[in-house]
Amino acid sequence: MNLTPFIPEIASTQAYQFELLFWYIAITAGLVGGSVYAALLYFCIKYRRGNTTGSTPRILGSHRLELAWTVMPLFVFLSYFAGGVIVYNNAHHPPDDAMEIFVIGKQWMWKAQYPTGQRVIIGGNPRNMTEAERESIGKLILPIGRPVKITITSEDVIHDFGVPAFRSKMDAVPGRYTQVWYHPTRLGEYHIFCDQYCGTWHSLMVGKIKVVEQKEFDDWLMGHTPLQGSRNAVDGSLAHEGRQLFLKLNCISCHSSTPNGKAPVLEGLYGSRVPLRGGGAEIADEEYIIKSIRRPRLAVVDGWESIMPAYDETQVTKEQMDALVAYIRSLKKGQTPDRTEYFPAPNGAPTYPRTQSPEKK
Amino acid sequence: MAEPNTATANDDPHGIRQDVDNPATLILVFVVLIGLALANIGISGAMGPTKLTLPLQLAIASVQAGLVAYYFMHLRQGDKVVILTALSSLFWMGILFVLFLADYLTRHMVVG
Amino acid sequence: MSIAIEPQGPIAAPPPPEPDPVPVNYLNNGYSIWSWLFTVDHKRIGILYLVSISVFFLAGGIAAGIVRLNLLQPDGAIVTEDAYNRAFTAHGVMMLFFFLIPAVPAVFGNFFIPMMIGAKDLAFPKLNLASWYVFMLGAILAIWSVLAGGIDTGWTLYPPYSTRASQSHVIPGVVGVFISGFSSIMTGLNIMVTIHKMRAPGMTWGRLPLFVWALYATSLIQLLATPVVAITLLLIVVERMMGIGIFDPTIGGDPILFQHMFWFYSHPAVYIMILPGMGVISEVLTCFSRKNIFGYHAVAWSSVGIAVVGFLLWAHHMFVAGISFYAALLFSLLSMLVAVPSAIKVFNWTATLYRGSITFHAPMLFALGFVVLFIIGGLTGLFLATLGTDIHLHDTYFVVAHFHFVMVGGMVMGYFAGLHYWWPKMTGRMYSDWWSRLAAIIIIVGFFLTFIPQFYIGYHGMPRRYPNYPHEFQIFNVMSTAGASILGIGYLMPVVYLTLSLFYGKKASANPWSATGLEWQCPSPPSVHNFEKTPVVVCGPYEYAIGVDQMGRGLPEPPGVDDNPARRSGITGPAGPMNKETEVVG
Amino acid sequence: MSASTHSSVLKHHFEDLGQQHACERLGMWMFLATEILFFGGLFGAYAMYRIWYPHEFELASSHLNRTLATINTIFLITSSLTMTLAIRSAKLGQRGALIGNLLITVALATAFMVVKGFEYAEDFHEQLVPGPGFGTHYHQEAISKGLDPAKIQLFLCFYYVMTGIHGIHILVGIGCILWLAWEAWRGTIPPENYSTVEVVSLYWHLVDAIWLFLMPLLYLAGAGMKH
Repeated sequence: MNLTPFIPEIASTQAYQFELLFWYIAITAGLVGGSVYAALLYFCIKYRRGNTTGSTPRILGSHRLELAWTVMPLFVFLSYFAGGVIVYNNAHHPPDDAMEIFVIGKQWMWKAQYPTGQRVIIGGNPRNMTEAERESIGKLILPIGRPVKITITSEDVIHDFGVPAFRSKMDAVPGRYTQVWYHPTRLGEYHIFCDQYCGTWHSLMVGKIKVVEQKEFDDWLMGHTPLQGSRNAVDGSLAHEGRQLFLKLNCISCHSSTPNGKAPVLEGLYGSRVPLRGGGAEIADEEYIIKSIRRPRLAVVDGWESIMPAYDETQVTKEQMDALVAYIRSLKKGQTPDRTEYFPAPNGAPTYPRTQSPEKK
Repeated sequence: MAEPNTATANDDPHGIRQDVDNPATLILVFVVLIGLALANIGISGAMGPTKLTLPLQLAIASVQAGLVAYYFMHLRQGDKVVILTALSSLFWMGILFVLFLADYLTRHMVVG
Repeated sequence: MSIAIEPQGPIAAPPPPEPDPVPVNYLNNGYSIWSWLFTVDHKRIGILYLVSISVFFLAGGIAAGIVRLNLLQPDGAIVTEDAYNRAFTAHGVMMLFFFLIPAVPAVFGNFFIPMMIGAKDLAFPKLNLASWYVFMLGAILAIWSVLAGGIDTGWTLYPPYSTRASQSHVIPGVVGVFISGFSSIMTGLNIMVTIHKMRAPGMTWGRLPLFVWALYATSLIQLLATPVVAITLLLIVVERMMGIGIFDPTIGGDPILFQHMFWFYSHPAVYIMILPGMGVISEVLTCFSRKNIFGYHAVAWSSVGIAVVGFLLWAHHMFVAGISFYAALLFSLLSMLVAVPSAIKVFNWTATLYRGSITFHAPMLFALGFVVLFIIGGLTGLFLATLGTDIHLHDTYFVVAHFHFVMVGGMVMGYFAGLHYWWPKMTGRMYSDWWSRLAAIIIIVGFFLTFIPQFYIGYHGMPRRYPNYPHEFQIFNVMSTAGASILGIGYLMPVVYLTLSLFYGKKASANPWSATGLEWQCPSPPSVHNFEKTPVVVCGPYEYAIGVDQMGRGLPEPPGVDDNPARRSGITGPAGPMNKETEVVG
Repeated sequence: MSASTHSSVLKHHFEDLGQQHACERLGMWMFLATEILFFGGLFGAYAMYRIWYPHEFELASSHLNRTLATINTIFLITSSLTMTLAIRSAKLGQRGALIGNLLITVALATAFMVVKGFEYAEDFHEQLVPGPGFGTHYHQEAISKGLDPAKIQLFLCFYYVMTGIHGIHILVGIGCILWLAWEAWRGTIPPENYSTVEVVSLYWHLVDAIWLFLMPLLYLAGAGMKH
């Protein structure tokens, strides 16, 4: 961010509205304040003791003037209020088609999570992080020209997710969900600040938002482009749901990474070229994965027994299939789970030990 | 405010004895207070938690508090400033309640 | 206008040849330490408060110095993050609870309210002394918590940080603030009862000096708001001690409820801080421009209006805290309303100068500084009361700058104006005219340098309470720190010349500024019971144009443009009103 | 009425006794206004949560001991009566009756605190406390009724804080009334000084009046509820 321009970067529609309102107030208030200054200065020079006889008139006031400077400021102030309501109303009501990103504040980092499961940790003091968290440090990637809804909560104390370039700010309150939304209009990198004091490393709970082109965003979201700071760990996402299913349906007992597994390991399967029994090969895309689950005998991978049962829609619904595909898509080298009995709770609700269901108002 | 100069009795130069409470009044108020307290408990038990229970309970308690203030706390003899003070404390508590409610009753309406 | 005029000079002024036996006044009536510590004289208690809050002002100033110095570098120049967090909390707690809130009400209110309304003392002298002890007890606890390792919650003490996350000494600090709240209640109660019941004959509500009106409004807030923060702080202490409480989100509690209850007090509390300053300004501006206040009733009622409306808008501190959308609309609308009475005051003060005869002694310079800075502080407040702009500016340095413009630019300037205005009356000595004018100018200049850059970086998004910040903000933080050092020098100067005046200053006359209030009819320093006989008030407070005080007697000649008031000791002026044609306008 | 009593009662900075009494009464009422706001903050917080979680609060309230609370209500109302009678005695200059009435008031207040102590002991015994000591049977019961046990604890926080602060006020009141009785015994409360008694009684009545609201909010919220 370069401070040379007097007006800070305007990187969202809301920022533009803010600037209009800000400068409307600044100019009108400046005019009023400036004229009072001018009057003060004029009176102080004109009516200084050396310039007067020392005798003063007995002026007690004027009802007309009092009325004027009661009513006129009131109307000006009400116009500020009205303008403020318009901007605030807009800031409070995201469009229906907005992409939802979940942000959890935690001393002292932000955990952001995309609808497709990608997770990124923003800011914080690396010394206070676990190894996994440290690896996930990165930027919040947003597509340009597309509304994004951020749902915010906190795991411990109150934080505040503020993005100056978007002129946006919202507290992260434990036990509650709050919302902001952006419509980024400019490419670039912008600050994220924690604006609500939250303890020792409050000032390190900062990071960057990176606004990129839609295509670049899609590529990154698919995992095609490795942007820094995004592992395909997928807690709470569709892919995470798929992971649960993967365990629940006992896929893991054959598709395991142990040496005596009875089926191919699925790590890095997505997008790769799969040699089939009897010659030929297929690219492992969504269609291939779905086909292999619904009717596994159609295309058996070269070198493996054809032992996999078929799963029809009563066993794996369409939605579950999406989840499984998303999971398999996200499965990278070394990520096949090896234990079936434990997996962490989804990262949705605040994880206070005694927390009950969040406020359902 | 007591007006000391209106007292004429020699042994009561400040008009202090003039406005002593009538014990009969006090005991009557006391009986009413106890009656209301028991009524409150009885009615609440009989009604159980319904929508009307709380307003009714609070209405009875307010009548009780009003009696205490008016008779026991001598609001009936109090000067205007005292009454103003009592009322303004209630008014300010009203501000607190009304503006709290403005948030708490409408918070769930913000759905996005 | 009917004014009974008695042809006689101010009664209490000592005759010009000095070395007569010194009359007994409140200062030389006993020198032992006990005669101070057990005094029930409202003037001595005022002095006790003056000394204590000066110490706390210094303590808060040192904390501010640490904060500003540390911000010289983007990653912290002198202290660790933990120490920085403790420093700004100490700065906030010290300045707000132990300097700004008691500053004018407990010092000048205690000292001058009885004198201004013609009473011998406040209604409850023992309660008054108790309030000082309670205040000191609270302050000692708070200071102890700072020395024992500090509090790092910020002065706003938001849970759940303050109740479960903070590792610092929250409980003693909070209890200290809780206790000092009772002192504030006691002072407010005392002043309010005194104004209601102890006015001198003829001192009607319409003849009260505006300082008294302002203190009345202040006391109203102290009485009705402080108990709410008391219970809130108590709940915080309970929650922290027990590990469970009503703000705990894990049992369905709402941390935002704390913010509601906290700001129910703390927003009106900023009016506790600014209103007395406004009262001082009304006194000083009229005196040094030799004019009646323009629109007495408007200024008086705007004080009460601010006090009442000030209770209705606390949640504008919470627009982005997750409160209801509709509540935010309501509170923003109500916030706009409180700007109106503040604007009325500023317009009336400005109009008071019109056709005046203005001299620029130190109190007047501070008062003009108040008006100039308060205009900026007030107008920038509008950005924060407006919903659409607050969502960006909230919790940035814009808020910090706005708040300091109002509190330091407003209240501290008002405090210094009052201190310089009434110093001759309180101590019986004149301070250096030249040095005091210089100090006023240095403070105003230093102030602008300190806080104008903060508006800029706040507008660009720099959050408050950040020891580490992006590099691009460094230049402005350096400017701000440079300004703060000038400001610091400015604040130290009065300490020097006021202290020196106690020993070397010329003796002050009873009415060195030729002011009209009843307090100037007592000798300087005042006698033990203020008035030899209860004064009878015959006219309003600011009859400078006619040249009579509130008892209808003539004023002494006012100090001239180049007139050093220190050289004017003994001047008592003409006996009777100034013999001149007075033009009556409006 | 001797002039000497008069002058010893009238403080130096007041013009006359009327002014002094008016100041004292007004001062106390202003203090009561702060007390009302003090409890008002607590009531406000309670009201908001009661609106949010009505059923949890009713269930929690139904476990409190209403019998003891009823006894306590009667104690407090009676003590208000005796306190008012004490003012009457003071105004009439009946020293013995004044001391008697004050001591009865103290006795009733002490009885209130003793009953309160038994009630707390019972609550602790039954694990009706928020936090880690919260009884599992209450937890189970709430779950079986489809309610959130956490909010049962929230109510209990209010119960202990409200009755606790009220109890502290009772203790302060006992102290003040004992001091009054001592002063009356010393003979420093002639009729001219009746306002001292009145000021303390005002405080005492407020404590009583607050209890009249605590009773329905805490104890009667869940009255008549089946378990």
